[in-house]
Amino acid sequence: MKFILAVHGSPHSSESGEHALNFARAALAQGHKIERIFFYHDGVLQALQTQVAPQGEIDLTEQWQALAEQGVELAVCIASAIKRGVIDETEQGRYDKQAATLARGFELVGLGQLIAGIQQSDRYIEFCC
Amino acid sequence: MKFILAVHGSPHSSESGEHALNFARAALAQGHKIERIFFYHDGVLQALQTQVAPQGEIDLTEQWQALAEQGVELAVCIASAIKRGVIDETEQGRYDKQAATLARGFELVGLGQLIAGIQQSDRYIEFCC
Amino acid sequence: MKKILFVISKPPYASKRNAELLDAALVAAAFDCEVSLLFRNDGVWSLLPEQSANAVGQRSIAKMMLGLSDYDIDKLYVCSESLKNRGLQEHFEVALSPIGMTAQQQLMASQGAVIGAGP
Amino acid sequence: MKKILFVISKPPYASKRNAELLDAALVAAAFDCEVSLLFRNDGVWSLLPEQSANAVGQRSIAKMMLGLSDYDIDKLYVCSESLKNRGLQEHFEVALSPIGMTAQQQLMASQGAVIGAGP
Amino acid sequence: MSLHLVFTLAGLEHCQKRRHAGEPVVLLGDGVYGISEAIDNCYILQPDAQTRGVTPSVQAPQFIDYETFVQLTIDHHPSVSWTD
Amino acid sequence: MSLHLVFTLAGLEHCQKRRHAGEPVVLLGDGVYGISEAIDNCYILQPDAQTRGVTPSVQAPQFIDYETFVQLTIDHHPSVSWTD
Repeated sequence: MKFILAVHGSPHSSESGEHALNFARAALAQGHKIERIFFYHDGVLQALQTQVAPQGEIDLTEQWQALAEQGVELAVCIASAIKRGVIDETEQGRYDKQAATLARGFELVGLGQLIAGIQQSDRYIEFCC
Repeated sequence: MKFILAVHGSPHSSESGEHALNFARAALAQGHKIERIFFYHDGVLQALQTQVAPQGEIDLTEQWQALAEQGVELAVCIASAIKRGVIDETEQGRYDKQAATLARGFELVGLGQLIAGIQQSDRYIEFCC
Repeated sequence: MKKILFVISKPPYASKRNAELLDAALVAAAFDCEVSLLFRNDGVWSLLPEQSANAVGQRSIAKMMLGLSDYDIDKLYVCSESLKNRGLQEHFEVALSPIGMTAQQQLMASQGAVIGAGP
Repeated sequence: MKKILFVISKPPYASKRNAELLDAALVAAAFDCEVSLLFRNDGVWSLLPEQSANAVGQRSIAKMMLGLSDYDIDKLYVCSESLKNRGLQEHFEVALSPIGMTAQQQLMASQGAVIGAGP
Repeated sequence: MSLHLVFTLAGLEHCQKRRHAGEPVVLLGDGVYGISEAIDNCYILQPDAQTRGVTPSVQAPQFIDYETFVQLTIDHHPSVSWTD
Repeated sequence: MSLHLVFTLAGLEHCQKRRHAGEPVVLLGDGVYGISEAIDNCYILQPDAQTRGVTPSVQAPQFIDYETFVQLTIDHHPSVSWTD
């Protein structure tokens, strides 16, 4: 079965990242396909490269990247992302910012990728807080 | 009278930035002193340099910087900030990240600056959402 | 044709959430989905007349609503109880159908996806 | 000596908030403030025994609480009504005083600063 | 005497339970939707009400600007913030 | 038949008002504190309950792992998420 997951919460004031990661792993282990994980609203902050995991805590960014290496697409809503400061090199150039901040493994995409992902999937699961 | 203000909310899922800015301006206009503005919890995201203000909206980062130029100290809790990806050049070097993301006008400080600020002020006002 | 319901259940302005959800609804319509919108709980505050853009110039939700018909989004619902609890009237600048709890259950159950977690 | 009250009124773990507030309380004690802590509403869930660190290894609030006495933070209060509403008992691993609404009003009104906006 | 800053409707409910009668309340942000609840000694931040299309009712609380807001925090102490 | 994912206690209250009797509910995150409310057809995510020190009561709902959680989303459709 094909899933699209949505992550709506930020990494440090919600558990939506942990929930989506664990759900995705369990689904993959059962032989299902994760069509896409879509980061929306404050969820885009999951993709901020400069986060430093507190000592003793698991580094969520590394966990996302491990999932990406398994072929899962980590799609970050570009409209939500740029206002919140998550930008790739193209946006950095366009808005003349001092650095790109999108972590490796994630990519900025339009909202169309949320809708197309829902159209191509059997199930849409939203993780919010 | 001396004020210390606290900002606890993120720029795009709370109004705590706008509230604190307007409060600070009104207090200054009345001849009061803003001892410090302390950014805590998700409030530290106010200091993320790479944010791009949506078209037609006021750029909050510029507003903060204008306040800093009037001599108001914008103090960002370092413990809250580095986990959320708001880092200066020192922290960038320490944690081997690809860029510093702290906007001009803000500085990373310890929690002691919150407490010392409260001790030195007559009023503590907290803006949360 | 995929059926997608967008739920607006929080007040506008304090967060950019509602405006971002409406953006997604417009895109869904452009992708030929069958789009419905449901306003419930504090989301019904989005329907107050006389809203102005806020201090930072954030778009008025009420204005965005007026543009929905351009995208053929006409399945607009509002929870009757949520209006009543807040002393709000059932007439708006856009054509919304007030519906009860059972109709809301059926609306949700008939969707391909329900977007907009909230109260 | 400045009196500072920290209010813990949300549940632990979903957000890092409670842990960050306790960090500030420790610093306030180190700065010779008169520190009080009040647990109320869903903040009282922080007091459940048998909490484990969560999946990402976030510190257990219950464990942090045990360290408060090392900093001479002993003015620990909990809202009686909030416990009762949730069916929780009034005995904990740390010494907390259950107090009613009037005592909470007086506690707040006597402070130099109240930190931790919430319910 | 505490000053209560109320940022949301849920915050208003919790504040009302723990507020000493007579302590003033400022409604701001989404707290302004609480305008219709009859609260004594209540102020409402005008710019936030205007953004939301919240207009004065018959027994309206007093609309204030930031200048008055600042004065309230001087006259009453400490400020206590209430939210969800 | 919808599947309800409940992330907070306030979310649980709102979900219960709008849920069709018999539609299953998964409590996760801070939703697990709702364990003591007698809800029919209710599942609770075990790792989140364990983190919080939430232990089974007498009339406990069924504790599940992520594998079962995935299966529930396959068996019931659509998933509806509830929060504050």
